[in-house]
Formats: sequence, structure tokens, C-alpha cells
Amino acid sequence: MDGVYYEKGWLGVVFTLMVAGFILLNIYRARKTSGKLFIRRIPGLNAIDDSIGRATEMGKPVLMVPGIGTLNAISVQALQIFAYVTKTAAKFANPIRLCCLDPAVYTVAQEIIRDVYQTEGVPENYDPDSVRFISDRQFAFAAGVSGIILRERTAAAFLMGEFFAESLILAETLNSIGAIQVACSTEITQTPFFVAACDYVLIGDEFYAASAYLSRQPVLVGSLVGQDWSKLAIAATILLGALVNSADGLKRVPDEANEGQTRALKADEKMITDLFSPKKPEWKPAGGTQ
Amino acid sequence: MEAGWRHAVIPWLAQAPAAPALNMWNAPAGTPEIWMKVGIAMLAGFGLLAALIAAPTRLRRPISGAFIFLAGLFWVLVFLFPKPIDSQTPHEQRPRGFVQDVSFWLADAIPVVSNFSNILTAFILGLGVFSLVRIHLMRVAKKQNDWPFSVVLLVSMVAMATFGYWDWKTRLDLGGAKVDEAWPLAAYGKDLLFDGMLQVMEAAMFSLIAFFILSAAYRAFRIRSVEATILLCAALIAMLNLMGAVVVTWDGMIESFGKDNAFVMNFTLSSVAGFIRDNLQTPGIRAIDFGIGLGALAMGLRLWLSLERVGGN
Amino acid sequence: MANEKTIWEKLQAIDRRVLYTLLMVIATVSLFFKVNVPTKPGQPTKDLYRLLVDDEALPEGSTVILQSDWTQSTRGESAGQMEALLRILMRRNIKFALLSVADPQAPLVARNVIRAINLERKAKNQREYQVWEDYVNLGYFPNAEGTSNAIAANFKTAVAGRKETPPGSATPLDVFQSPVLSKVSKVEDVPVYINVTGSKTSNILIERLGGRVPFAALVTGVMGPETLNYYQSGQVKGVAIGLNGVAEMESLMEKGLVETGKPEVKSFAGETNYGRGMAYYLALHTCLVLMIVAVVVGNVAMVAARKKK
Amino acid sequence: MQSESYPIIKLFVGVACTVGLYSVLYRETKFYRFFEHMFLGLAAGWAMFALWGETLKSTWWDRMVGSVADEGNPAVPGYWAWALLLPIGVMAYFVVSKKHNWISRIPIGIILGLWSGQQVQVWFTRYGPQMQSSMKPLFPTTWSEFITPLQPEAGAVYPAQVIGNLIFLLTLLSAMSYFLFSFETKSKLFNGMTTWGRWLLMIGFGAIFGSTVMTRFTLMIDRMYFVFIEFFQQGLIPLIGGR
Repeated sequence: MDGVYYEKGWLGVVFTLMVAGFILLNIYRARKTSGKLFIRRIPGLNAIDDSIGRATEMGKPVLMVPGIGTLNAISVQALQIFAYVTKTAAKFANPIRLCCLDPAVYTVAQEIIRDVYQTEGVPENYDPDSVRFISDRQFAFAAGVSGIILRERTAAAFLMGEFFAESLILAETLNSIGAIQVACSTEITQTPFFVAACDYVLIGDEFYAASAYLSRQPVLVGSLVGQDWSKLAIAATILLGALVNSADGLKRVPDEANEGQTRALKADEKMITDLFSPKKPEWKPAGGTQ
Repeated sequence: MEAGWRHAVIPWLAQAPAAPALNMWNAPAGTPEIWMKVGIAMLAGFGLLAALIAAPTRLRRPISGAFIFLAGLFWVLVFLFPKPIDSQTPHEQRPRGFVQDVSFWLADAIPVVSNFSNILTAFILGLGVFSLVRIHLMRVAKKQNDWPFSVVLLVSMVAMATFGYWDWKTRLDLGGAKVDEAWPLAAYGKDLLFDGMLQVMEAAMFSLIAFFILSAAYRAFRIRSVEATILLCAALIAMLNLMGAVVVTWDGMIESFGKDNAFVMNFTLSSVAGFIRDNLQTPGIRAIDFGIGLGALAMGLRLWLSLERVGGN
Repeated sequence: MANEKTIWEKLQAIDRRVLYTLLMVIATVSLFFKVNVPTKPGQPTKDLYRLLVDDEALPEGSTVILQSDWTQSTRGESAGQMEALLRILMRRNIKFALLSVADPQAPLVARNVIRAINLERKAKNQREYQVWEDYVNLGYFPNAEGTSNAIAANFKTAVAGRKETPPGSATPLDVFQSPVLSKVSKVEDVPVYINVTGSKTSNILIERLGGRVPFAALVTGVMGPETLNYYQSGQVKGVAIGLNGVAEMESLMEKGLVETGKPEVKSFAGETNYGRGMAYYLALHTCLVLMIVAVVVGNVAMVAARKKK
Repeated sequence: MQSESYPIIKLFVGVACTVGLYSVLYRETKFYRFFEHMFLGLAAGWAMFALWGETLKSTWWDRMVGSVADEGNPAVPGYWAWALLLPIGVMAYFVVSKKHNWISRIPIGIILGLWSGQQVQVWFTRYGPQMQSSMKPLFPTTWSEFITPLQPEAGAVYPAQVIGNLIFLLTLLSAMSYFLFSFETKSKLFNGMTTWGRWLLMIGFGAIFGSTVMTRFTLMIDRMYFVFIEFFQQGLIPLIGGR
């Protein structure tokens, strides 16, 4: 039965498996060395302790927003960083406000934050109202969080995770009351607004590096090293591919149309096309418009 | 097992029209059979819940890990198996064999599995609404600061939910077209609250960003450091390029220098902005994107294989 | 220490509210002037126009899938895009199946636009677009990722069970019996998959559709840079970005498209081509000028204040 | 029939809501607080409705119990196993229990598991083409002209294009080098590259900022259109006897 399947192209599978392999291998390595692999300093992260310190001095709450994405690795990652923030805040008995948009994220946040207070030995300081579900609609959420910011005059704020348009509403509102902000959005479109309005910004996957840097858990450190290997692999592939592509561009083949002449390769005859977008088997739609 | 193992084992996940019309996983609608089966399934589910409550502590991690693994496994299998081009191929014409069976089954199951997260999140929404209602009821009960505003919140919530369901019910009973013609009270209520207020407020909140963007740009775009200066220049060029009138004027000026000179034509605003976009902005974004993608993939792997704990101990 | 601030210091720290008021006034005043600001359409918009109007890319009378993922909150940009798109589709008798994955309200909002364009056509004595015959509304599908995956895998089962009432009939029927979808069972069966979006559903679609069908997008300005990334890598065939895109589409509709080395694409001169895009375009210009002036004033004041010291 | 005065009432309410929320630009007042709480209430109310009316009814309940045949539509059998999702969803509520809160991790785990698996599935679909399109030719195929002419020969690569492609590649690589976290190097070249990488990122950010401005301004312009044209000019003025 030819032509019933999409040709997958082996490269995608091999590349994905290779990346997964790098990550798992380095997690294994890091576990063996109990996390003593090197991670460079990430400037924005040193600001975390300072800002909590300032909030404590002023006796004002620390605001945390794990983005408005659904429950996924990004919001979980943000909550892991917030666990660290809460730990510091709990030490100084500083009030916190964690505002969620997604009910599932809210559920996880509740569990994580309560757990932090428990492990810090101050379960009585945990206020169930400090982790709040505000609204599941983007702009109602923005309005609600702005209200909290303006009324409670939060002194430090951590905006981390998947932010969309509301990023600037929150950041400028915080700026107008002079709060220190540490921010990061995995959405590249929002990073410029954080860069413009916030004090410290984590760019791109500095966000993913953050919890490895803060916690030094072997799993996270190893994974980060694995990601670095994968980045190098991507960069090398691109370089190599560019060279192969350039060589293909210089190649001449006999022209079928004009005997005795030569022509350059067509786009779909080039090697990288073959590797990255393999041809699909011929398939005639059953009843499509002709 | 003539029809292939997948037709007997788990056609629930693959509710494809091609599957045998009735099998052990379904029952005709409206019959006592379906209600009984649904009831038994729910009971079984709550039985599982009871079993979990009784589960010993040491089993907790393996159990939750198993659930994560199985959930993730589905998509990993989708990734690894070849995809049928036409998953609507009738049963009789489908190729036989393990790989083919699995890949057809996976293709049939995607629309079903795709809904799981959403349905579960919907069930969990109650938890969020409960938290909201609790906070505001407490505030009203204790006459805390701003309690009248909590009353406003609770009243508008009840009003919206009531009119929402009322209108929905009317539409089910009468048919949508009739409601649009007759406009009963329910339709007015829902339209005013939702269309007239909620949606307008969302648009208003969204548009506030225009003001914030102005004040943020005014404050941040100063030639203080190399970074800020670069940011400023790139933003200025992008903004100029957004104004059709400026583009037309500028490019017209350039064209007057030499419409046929390829070198001169490189200095049209659209070419300059295009060059920045194609050769500086795109690779920059792409570099960040590679990192974010790898981060997400790595985090996905760690979660899937339960290498990283989520939540408390 | 003298409390008296110099003019430069004042200009460095203009109160936010002054800026806000200026912006509001300038935007409002500009709206009352009706001017057709000239445009110079960019390549992505030109490609989109070619894809939609060229008979080879999109044969007259064929069916497209139109995913409309915007609501009131991005009305400013998306409504103009949707209006321009629908004007083109209706003038070319292209049937469309409408669906949404972003918001339950999106199908309703889209229906309102269809109604408005139909009124416009009625006023001009043109044929009105009919449900069932010319378009079907598949409605809202929760979960963007899941639905996009399902649509890519199997369009027919992904949208199974959706009904629409044919004119003159009392009972709703399965949409696949309609003339719109009778020949469509997979996404490959449509010549173009179009997405008008106020969020990032276009990215999700691109990832899931994986090049199975030519994909065109009309996105907000925010999503522009990211979508251009996909445009450059060929995953999106044509894209209109934000209000600028609308204004460009509108002027392409008025003037047609002539490109060297490619067949000419016709215009719709004589019809209502300028709409919401042009209505807002002047205000966009004045607001941007205000922004640029504000930034320049801030910088000049900063430099001047420094020099004085 | 819809009442004739209803559209203007609806517009008026909408304008009031807009003004209410805009008042926060001045400062946070009781006026804003009123509209903020109303907004949150309406959103929560809508969520309670949409929960069933927009999500569970169609994606869960109808599939579980099926539907009987009516005119023109065949019967669809119900799939009882959907019922299992309800107890799983209920498990999330155990998060409030001090003793059994771990049970909430099961629905959470399923959601996270599905997400994680999808990452593996879509990773190459998303990044493969981006890698491919970054492999731009680095040797010119023609030296006939240095600058790309206005009517370039199809498929030819001109030296000027190669320079552009080199800039592309260098930007990509130096920006990527900025995101390497586990390498410590004293190499001036590498450190210089990461600094460059950060600056080049700023160009991208500036350009994004610039192009986002369009959307934001347009949405504000649209609201002004709503208040001043749709409400005042087209709604109110005719009503009070203007033109």
C-alpha cells in the first residue's frame, strides 16, 4: 500500500532523539557529580533577593504572576522559581500575592506554596488567600491584578511565564507605583515591553536556566548542560547545512530542456531540501475541487 | 480478532466513524443501557479515587508518575509512527499489520485525546471560582475594607451566570433563530451583560496598553547606554516603516535619485526596514526561539519521565 | 538646592497623564478626517493578495477553510482584515467553512461581519452570501492545540457533528452535506487554509498543519514579526499584518497588483474597497508621530540638561 | 423584535464601562474599583456559564451520552468511558486536603503529561523548517554584478546577498552564543560574540516594539471610534435631534 503514509523523514526523528539523548545523558552525568557542572552567572537572578529584601523593609507584599498560559512546563517552571521567592519571603515573614489565571495552575501553585511554608517550618504563616485565582479571562485578570497592585502597593513583583498583551499593563502599573520588577516572558513578542518597563529582565531561555541556577538540583543543571549541547548541535548543523547548500548552489547539472547545456540545481533537488522537507508521496485528493 | 486488535481493544479512544457502529465501548443514545454504563463507569472512577485515598505513601510517586507517563506516551507514539495520509480510508481498504494498525488507531484517537486537557481544566475551574467566591463572601461577612465592591462582584457574577444559562436554555428550547427574532428578556440580559459590558470592558482594558506603551517608550528610549540606543533606533525605523505616508514619501525621494540604480534603491525605507527584519531581527528571534524550544522540550522530558518533582513532597 | 526645575528637566519627566491626554485627543480628532493615506504594500501582503485573488492559486467557486480567531478585543485590526478578506472571497464566489479555536464568541463576531458585508452587497444589488450554500459556520472548538492537531490529522472527524440549517429547512443538517463541504474531507482538499487571528493560533496551526495545505494568515501587528519568521521559511504563503496590512490590502483591492516576472492580479476598482483600514490609518499616523515626538523631546531634553551641568 | 431604544442603551452602557476602566489612567479611585469588580464578576459569571455551555456540554457530555436520530441526522452512540474523566477531575479538589493533597497531582499530571508528549511531537515540525531556512548560501553563484540588480536572475546568488546572509548567520550564531549557560571561557572572541549577541537581540526587540505599537494604537483608536463615532456621532446626536 504505497502512498498511504506521510514520509516522515528520518532527520526529524533522529534529531529529536539526539536532543533528548543529550539532555538525559547530562542529567545522568550531573547526578553522578551531584550537580557540580558549571553554570554561568545570570544577572537578573541576583536581583531576586534584593527585591524581596526591599519589600520586607517597606513591609509591603511581593507579587508573583506565573503568566497566563495553561498548565504546562512554562507555568510549572515559573512556579518553581516562585517557590524559591516564597522561601525567601517566608524567612522574613513577608506577605506574598500569587495571582493565577488558569485554574489548574492555581491548583499546583497552592500545593507548591503551602509546601514551601511547611518545609520552612512556618506553616502557620501560610495564608490560603495569598494564592489567588483572579479570573480566567485575560483582561479581567489584568484589571484585577492592576487593582491589587494599586491598592496593596506591592513593593516587588515577579512576572514570569507566558505573558501576552497584559504584560505592559502590569509592568507599567507596577512602574507607576515604583515597585521593583523582575520579569521574563517566553513570548518573544512581549520581552521588549519588559525590557522597556522593568528593572531586571530574563531573556528567552534564561528563564529555563533560572531554576537550575537557583536550586542547583542535579536534574536541572544536567538538563541545562544538555540543552547547551543541543544548541551547539543546532548551530553546527546550520553551519554545515549552509556550506552544503552553498556547494549545491555552485553545482551544475545537464539541462534536460536544452541538450548540451547545464543548469543550476532546482530548489527541490538540493540536499537540505531532501533532508528537511522530504517529498510527500503522490496523493490525489478523493473529492477536492479540481 | 478479524477486524484487527484495535477494533476490539480500545476503540473508545478512536471514535472514528469507520469503527463498528456498536461495540463494548459504546451504547445507543437514550437507552437505559448507556445510562447504566455511564453510571458504572463513574462508580468505577470514584472507586479508583477511594483506592487512591487508601494507597500507601510509598506508592504515591509511582502512581502519579505512571499517569504522567501514559498521558505523554500517546503523543510520543504519534511522533514515532508514520502518519496515514488519509485517515478516513474505509476499514476494508486499510493496510494490515502492526505498524499500520497502530498508526491508523493513533490518527483516529487524536481528536479524542486532544480534548482531555481541556475537559479536565474545565472540571478544575470550580476550584478557582470557589476561591474567588470564598474571598469575597468572607470580605462581605466580616465587613472588611471595600466590602461593597465584593457585593458588586458577586452580584454581577450571579447575574452573568444566570442570564447565560437562561439564554442558552431558551435558545435550546425555541431555537436560536426564534430567539434572535423575538428577543425575550433572557436575550436582552445576556446580550447587555456579555456583549454590551464584558466584551467592551475587555476591549477597553486591552486598549489601555496604547497609553502605557507611550509612557514606557518615552521613559525607556533614551540614549543612555549602547543597548538603549540600539533599541531606540530599531524601534524608530520600525515605526516610520508603519506609516504608509512616510514610506511613500521617503521611497519617492530615493527613487528620484535613481530609480534604476540597484544600489540607490537599497536605501528605500522598506528596504532598510526589510534588511533589519530579515538579517538582524529574524535571526535574533530565531536564536531565542531555539533556546525556548529546547527548554520546553527538556522540561517536557523531565516531567514526562518524572525526573523532576512538581509540587510538594 | 533650588527646587526650581529647568525646562529641560521638566521635559525629561513629563507627567504620564499629560501624554495620555495628548494621545487620546490626537487619536479622536484624526478620526473625524477622512483621508486615503497612500500606501506601499509590502511583499507579504502582495503575496497574500495574489494567493486570494489569483485564479490559479484559488480557483473561483472553490472552498476554503476560514479560521476566525478574534473577538471584540482586537476589533481594531482584525475586523478590518476580516472585512477586506470577506469582500474578496464574496466577490470571487469562494465558499468558506468558518471555525474558531480561540474564543467561543469568535464565530458570533465573525457572523456579524458577514452580515455587515452582506448588507453592503445588498445595497449594491449584489448576491448575498447564504448559509449552507455559500458558507457554513462550524462554530467554536475549545483547545487550540488539540483542535489544530485534530484538524490536521482528520478534518472530517475533527469537526464531525456540527450542523447548520439550510435555507427553507427547519432542521439543521450535518455540514458535510452542504455544497460548501461536500467535497472536503481533509485539509488537503482545500486550496488555501486562512486564519484571521488576534492571538497566536496561527503559530499553533502552522506547527500542526506541517505544510499539508497552503496557509495564509491575517494577524495583528503584535504577531507580525513572529509570523514573518514563518513567512520567510515558506510555512506561510502570504500574510497581512495589522492595520498596515489592512490598509495595504484595501489599496491593492483598489489598484490591483503588478509585479515584474509574475502575472498581473486584477483589482476590484469601482467597488467598496476602502473600509475600516483607511478609516483608522490617519489616526495611526498622528499617534505614531506623537510617540516619535515624545521620544525625541525626551532625548533632546536629556542631552540639553546634561550639557548645562 | 429587539426594542428600538436598546442599541443606544447598550452603547451607553459600553461607553460608561470604557470610561470607568480608563479612569485608572488618572489614578485608582472608587470609580475604577467599582468597574474592576464588576468586570471580574462578569468574567467569573461567564466562566461559570461557559464551563458547561461552551466546553463540557459539547466536548464531554454529548460524546458520553450520544444523541438520538432526528430528521436528517443519524444517531450517534454514547461512549461511556468519558464518564471516567469526571472522577479524575474531582481528584484535583483534594488539593485543599492536608492529608491527601497528592491525589490532585493525578489530573495535573495528566494535563502536564499530554503537554510534555506534545513537545516531543511538535519540536521538529516547528524548528526543523527554521533550521533549514537558516542554511542560506554563503558563496555567490554569479559575479556579473556585485549588488543584487532590480531584476535578478532567477535562482542566482549575488555577492551582496551573500554579505546579507553572512550577517544573518553571524547574528544567529552570536545571539545563540549569548544563551550558552554552561561554558566558562576567557576567550575574548567568544565573550565579544555574546556581547554582540545581546546588542543584536536589542535590534530585534526594538523592531518588535515598533511593530507592536501599531496594534496597540489601533486598538485604542478603535475604542475612540466606538465612543466618539459610534456612540456620539452615530448614536447620540441623531437621538437628541441633531442631524
